[in-house]
Amino acid sequence: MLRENGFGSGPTSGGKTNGAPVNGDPPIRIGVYVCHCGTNIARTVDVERVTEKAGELPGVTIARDYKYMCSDPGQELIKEDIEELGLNRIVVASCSPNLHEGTFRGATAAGGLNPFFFQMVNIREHASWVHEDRESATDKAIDLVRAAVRRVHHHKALETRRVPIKPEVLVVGGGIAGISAALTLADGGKHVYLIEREASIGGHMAQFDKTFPTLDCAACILTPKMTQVRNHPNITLMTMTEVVKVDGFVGSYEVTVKHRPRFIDVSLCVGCQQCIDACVYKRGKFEDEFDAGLSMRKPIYLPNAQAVPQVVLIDPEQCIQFSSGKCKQTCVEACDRDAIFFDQEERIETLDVGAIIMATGFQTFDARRSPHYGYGIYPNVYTALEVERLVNASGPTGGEIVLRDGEKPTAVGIVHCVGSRNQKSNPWCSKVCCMYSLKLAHLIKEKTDAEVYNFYIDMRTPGKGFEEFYQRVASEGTHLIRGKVASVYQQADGDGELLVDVEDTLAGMVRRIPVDMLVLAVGLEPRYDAEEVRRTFNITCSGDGWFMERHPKLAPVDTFTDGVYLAGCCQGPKDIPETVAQAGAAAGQALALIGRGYMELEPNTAQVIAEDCSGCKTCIPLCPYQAILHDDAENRAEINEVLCKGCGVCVAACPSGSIVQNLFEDTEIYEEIEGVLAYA
Amino acid sequence: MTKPEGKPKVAFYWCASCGGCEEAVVDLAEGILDVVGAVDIVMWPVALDFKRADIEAMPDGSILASFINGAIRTTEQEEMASLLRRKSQLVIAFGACSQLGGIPGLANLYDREGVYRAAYLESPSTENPEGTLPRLRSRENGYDLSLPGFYDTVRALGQVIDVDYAIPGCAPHPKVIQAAVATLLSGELPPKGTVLAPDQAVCEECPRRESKPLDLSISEFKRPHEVIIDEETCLLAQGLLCLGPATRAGCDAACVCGNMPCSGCSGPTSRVLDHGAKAISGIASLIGGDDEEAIDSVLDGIPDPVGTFYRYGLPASLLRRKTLS
Amino acid sequence: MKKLAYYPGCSLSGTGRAYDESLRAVFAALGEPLEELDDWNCCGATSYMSIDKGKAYALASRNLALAEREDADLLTPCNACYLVLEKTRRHLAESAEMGGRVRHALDAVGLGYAGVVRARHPLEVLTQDIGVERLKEAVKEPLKGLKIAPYYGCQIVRPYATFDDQYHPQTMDQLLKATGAKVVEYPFKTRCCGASQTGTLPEVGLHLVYRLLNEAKARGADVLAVICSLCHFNLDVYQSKVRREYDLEPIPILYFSQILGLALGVPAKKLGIDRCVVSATPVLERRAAHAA
Amino acid sequence: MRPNIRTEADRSPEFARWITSLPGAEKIRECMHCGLCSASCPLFAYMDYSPRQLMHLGREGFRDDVLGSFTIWLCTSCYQCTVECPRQIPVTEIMYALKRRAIEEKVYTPHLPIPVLAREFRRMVTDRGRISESWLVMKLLLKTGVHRMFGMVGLGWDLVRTGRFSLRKETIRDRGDLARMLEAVGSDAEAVS
Repeated sequence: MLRENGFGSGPTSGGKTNGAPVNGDPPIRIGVYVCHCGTNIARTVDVERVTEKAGELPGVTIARDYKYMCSDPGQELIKEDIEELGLNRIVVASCSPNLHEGTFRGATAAGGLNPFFFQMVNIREHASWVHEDRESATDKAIDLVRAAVRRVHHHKALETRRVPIKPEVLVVGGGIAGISAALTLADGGKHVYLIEREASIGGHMAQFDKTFPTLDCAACILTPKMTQVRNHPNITLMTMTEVVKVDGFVGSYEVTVKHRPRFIDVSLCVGCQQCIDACVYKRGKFEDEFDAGLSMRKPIYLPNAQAVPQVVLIDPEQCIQFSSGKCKQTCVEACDRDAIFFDQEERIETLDVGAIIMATGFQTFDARRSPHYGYGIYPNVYTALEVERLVNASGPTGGEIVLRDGEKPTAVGIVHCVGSRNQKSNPWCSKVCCMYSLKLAHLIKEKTDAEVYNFYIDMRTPGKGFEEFYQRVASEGTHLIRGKVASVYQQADGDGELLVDVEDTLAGMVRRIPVDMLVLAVGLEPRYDAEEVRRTFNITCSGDGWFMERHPKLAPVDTFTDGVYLAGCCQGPKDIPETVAQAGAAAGQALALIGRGYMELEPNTAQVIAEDCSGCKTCIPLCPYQAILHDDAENRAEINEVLCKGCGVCVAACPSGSIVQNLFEDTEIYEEIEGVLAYA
Repeated sequence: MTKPEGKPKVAFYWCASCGGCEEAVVDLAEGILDVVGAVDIVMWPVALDFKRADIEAMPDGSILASFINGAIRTTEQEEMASLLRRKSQLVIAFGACSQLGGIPGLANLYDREGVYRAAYLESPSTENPEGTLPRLRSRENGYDLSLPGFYDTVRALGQVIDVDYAIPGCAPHPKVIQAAVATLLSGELPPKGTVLAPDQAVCEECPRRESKPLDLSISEFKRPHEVIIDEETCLLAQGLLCLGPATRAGCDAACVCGNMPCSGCSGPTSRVLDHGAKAISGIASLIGGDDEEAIDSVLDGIPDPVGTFYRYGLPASLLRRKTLS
Repeated sequence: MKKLAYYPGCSLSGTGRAYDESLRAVFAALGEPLEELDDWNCCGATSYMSIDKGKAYALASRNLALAEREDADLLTPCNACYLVLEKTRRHLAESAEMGGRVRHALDAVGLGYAGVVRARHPLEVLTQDIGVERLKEAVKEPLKGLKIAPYYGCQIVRPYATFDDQYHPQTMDQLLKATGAKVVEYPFKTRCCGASQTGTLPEVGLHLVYRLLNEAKARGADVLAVICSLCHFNLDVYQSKVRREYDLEPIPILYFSQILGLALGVPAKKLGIDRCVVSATPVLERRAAHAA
Repeated sequence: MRPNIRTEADRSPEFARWITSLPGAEKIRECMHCGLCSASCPLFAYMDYSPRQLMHLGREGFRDDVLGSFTIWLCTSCYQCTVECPRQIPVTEIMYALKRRAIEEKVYTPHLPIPVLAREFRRMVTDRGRISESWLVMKLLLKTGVHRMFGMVGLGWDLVRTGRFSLRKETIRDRGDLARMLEAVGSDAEAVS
């Protein structure tokens, strides 16, 4: 018992006894509902015993168990009992509140009670799923139910809050996910800020040649979308822009963005490229990022042929004007539109939006991290993205698949799962590599007549038309060898010929195969700065570093932060159609939010009891949401309920106990603790 | 409650304490005359010669109020507390020792043997070559002598008998005593369990309150003898560990006005379960420093955490002592 | 630099004698003469582990305990010994069961092992503690013109890569380069030499040896440098048998320490250069003539 | 020749349990048969079962196939497979355990030199604390077929010529201690179970 000490050692007012009514309040009548969750709970927890024990607790009028409390009849049970038995408190022992708190609050409200006269007990994740011993798991479930029953006595009627929602939406990332989401929202009549870190939108998809399994030309289907973005009256496109800070809350985010200087005025430049021709560098000298380093460009350049905006930029790290200040500035001379400004500076801007869609994408696995494949050592070992550029008609070789020495390859090996499905690098399956590897096999075969070997562990081709494509590539005579390449060895005198050792697991033998080109099907992984971005936007990452969805099945595009949605590969590997579908879903969620016009917020906020507060200011710097102000005139702290997220930091810190938090009042917490500890 | 004939009877008693509480009553100065005039004192060992038998002879409930100061450490104190409980309509825990266990309660960090060793054998001023320790019974010059039993654990009054109200402080501030007595005599009694003092923190009464910055971040705790203390500025802002924000008001921030940090003698407000824990949580939230080393060095400035945060309330706190064999 | 107790291991007093001689000479020339661990015993190697795990760990840990008594780390030139000692250190720390058994056994003979001693390879000590710069300064006779293929073998980088890269180890390369010699790109740096299989299953082992030798030749190496006496045995002693089966020019096999010794000006005799079955003398003389 | 068909009666659930209970070996169950262990194994060319197949046979409990396999004797402990395995299966350590169990249960080809080497090695270390290589090799040759010795004559002469053939019996000083220590550590329960 916590308060046996008696005098001076506990709250001296407001301490109520279990089940007893307080000054004229009606007697407490609690209904306890224990869910079987099919066999999820019932297999390990003796729900009948939990129900029986719950029925014996003070204040409990009725205790029932039911197979699926979340089902309609389950909810109906609660509603009817409230009406017929006059219940005024509801406890449901089932799964995680994350999943069904809303459901049961709804049922409580449907019965005519304030929905906050409800308490949920998680006997699935906290008992049945994590224990094996039935007896002990049942005891634990009983303890948890007792805690909730004791707590719910002290619940109060609370009201949810409504806040208006700003109609603008921010889309972060201009790949196919961001583009699709932005267009859907803009077509829905909402204003969209689309921001992109790079100089052009288009993302990874713009680098691809053909898309699987239909072999559509990626540029042909993407470029029109990019242009639409550029021309849409409802879209403000900002390239070379990054988010530095996000303040506010759902419906009212204040986003600080940083525009990096391009040294070109976007509104003046028409992309005529005369400046590039005029540059003092006669030839390209720096690796072209868009061509995955396979071609060279000048310090002033157009990001790529289809770039949107069709505007050049200057790399200050490479341009002589920036390093020496003594360039002849031939580019400036050549520009008819006087669009070049060497003195452009970084610019900060604040955007007010109601919702945010994250579409920050992925990066490919760095093949150097699998050193046995010799990437970066042997010139004819390529990543798949490099080969995408090689097969692309607008790529560095004009679509010719040639080796570094200009020769056509005669034998090409494609290694699946590079960096993926490996405990030492990325344990997950990157989902798209099997299909893109088959696509590359097809394209290489089509363009070179080379022998093509696909080395795979499992061929994963679930998707519409995918299996048929696999069949087609197999019928073209590509060698499909089930086994992972163990080592690559460039012979001493073999003209760059590579020997790969692989177990052909279907044949049960190791094969040593000479190839002159080796393509590494690098997997997808979270961007290097995903953790930093996650913090900025206050969302969560799953253990593997991808942004985490609110629920893997029922809320796959939501995050745990209201008003922030996920689209595309920032949430996990996906192919293009899936990305576009998810972008549409994210846009839909944002539209639904904005369309509602207001947001209902949980009432679990904290308040300062003004007459108790002594104005000691301890709480003020602690609030992570800057929700607490000091009222100088009254010398009191004051909490802005709209900003408060109910984290409880101020409540814990207040040295005189003058801040209380709805749903987490001291009496509620103490009763819960005593309930758990009162082992019976 | 029944009002007896004549002036209401009042008793004072003194358990394990320093005597400061008795002084506090005297400190009422001329105010004491009002009190004395209004009541009939039936016991006050420090000032008047009444015996235990006198009280025993009184009918139960015949005393209106007993003011008991000091913690309960011996069997005699427990007996007297129980006796006064029986004879009184109201029992008031008077002062920090009685309310929360007080300074004597810090002995709960040790056991009886440890206390005996320190007090009778090892303290530098002790001369006790035979190693004599207190005994319940002894024989001296043909007489049988007895001493009260000495408990292993010091308890607050409320942990021994039922207590109605408390007057906080070490010692209680005259203003608080006067207000409390006035309340009791008014006949309009507050709910049982009330601490008869303002339910806000000391900061409320502190003249330096406004000088506390909004974004205080403490990088070093200093002890009062180590620094010249500015007389105007918030003591926490000067790096002195002041428990004012976590301590009940009523004292007019007397210590702070004397340029010393609040040490927490009035205990917590009614809303706080454990004074020390709450104070730690409040003070800890002010500590600056990002890395473990910096935080360690800030905390090194608090050499005696229990003596700092539980100076007056160890027995009444949630902290439990080790099980004694 | 923490004190080092030299743990030569069994083969360095037999077939690997030249490794022992050259290591002692090199460390002496660098001003850090080696002190041998008193009464060390066989590490158990792979063979003992194949029969009895507990006894194998106990054997290895006796050496660790002896070193701990002297507050020294073990300087362990043999790859197999190095791996066994390192594996023992890790396993005893991780496995409470085995840790308990071994501590009990050590206790029975008045020894104890708290886990502070570790095995250190000469490559690690030379690159990290002594440093390539100090070695460079001490070089008296630069080996200009000598082309060397560095062969690390397996157990120094696998399964634990404690001081060098697992796929592209560099420490021996650095040391050899410091002598002024040219280090050729040798892709089989860490491939297995067949270990004891050359003895037990000659037809199996000889092919592995052939591939290693042939590759070194193909890369233009004059000599193959090794860091393990078993590797040396396989590549050197079995070379004549290999040449009987395969078409191959002879290539001398030298311990890296012999090469360092030559560069430090230690007489060839003291480095055991003449203990090679495939004589290194012609190659060394040819190089010297070229350089002159 | 053993027919290439196995019934459930050929499986030993005990063996499957034993192998997956070796430290780290529970991961065999997660094997995805990528073949990296086999393809990276320098001795693969001479194996009857590939390491990958052996792991699978073990997890399925085909005791006789596993312990009777030549593969376990070919492993030189180069640890390439262990390092490469994407599922972090400690293949080399499992090979050690299989050798120990095969020796314990005496299920290996008679005159197969590898177990003999291991046995002689153990005897020498247990007795003297150190290995005298020349003696060890001579014993090995004698016990696994004298005919091999003739093929080794040239090789032995090379060693003698270069001063690397020593007939001195190496020994440590505290042989008694060593014996007591090896006694005190007890023997492995793992191979017996």
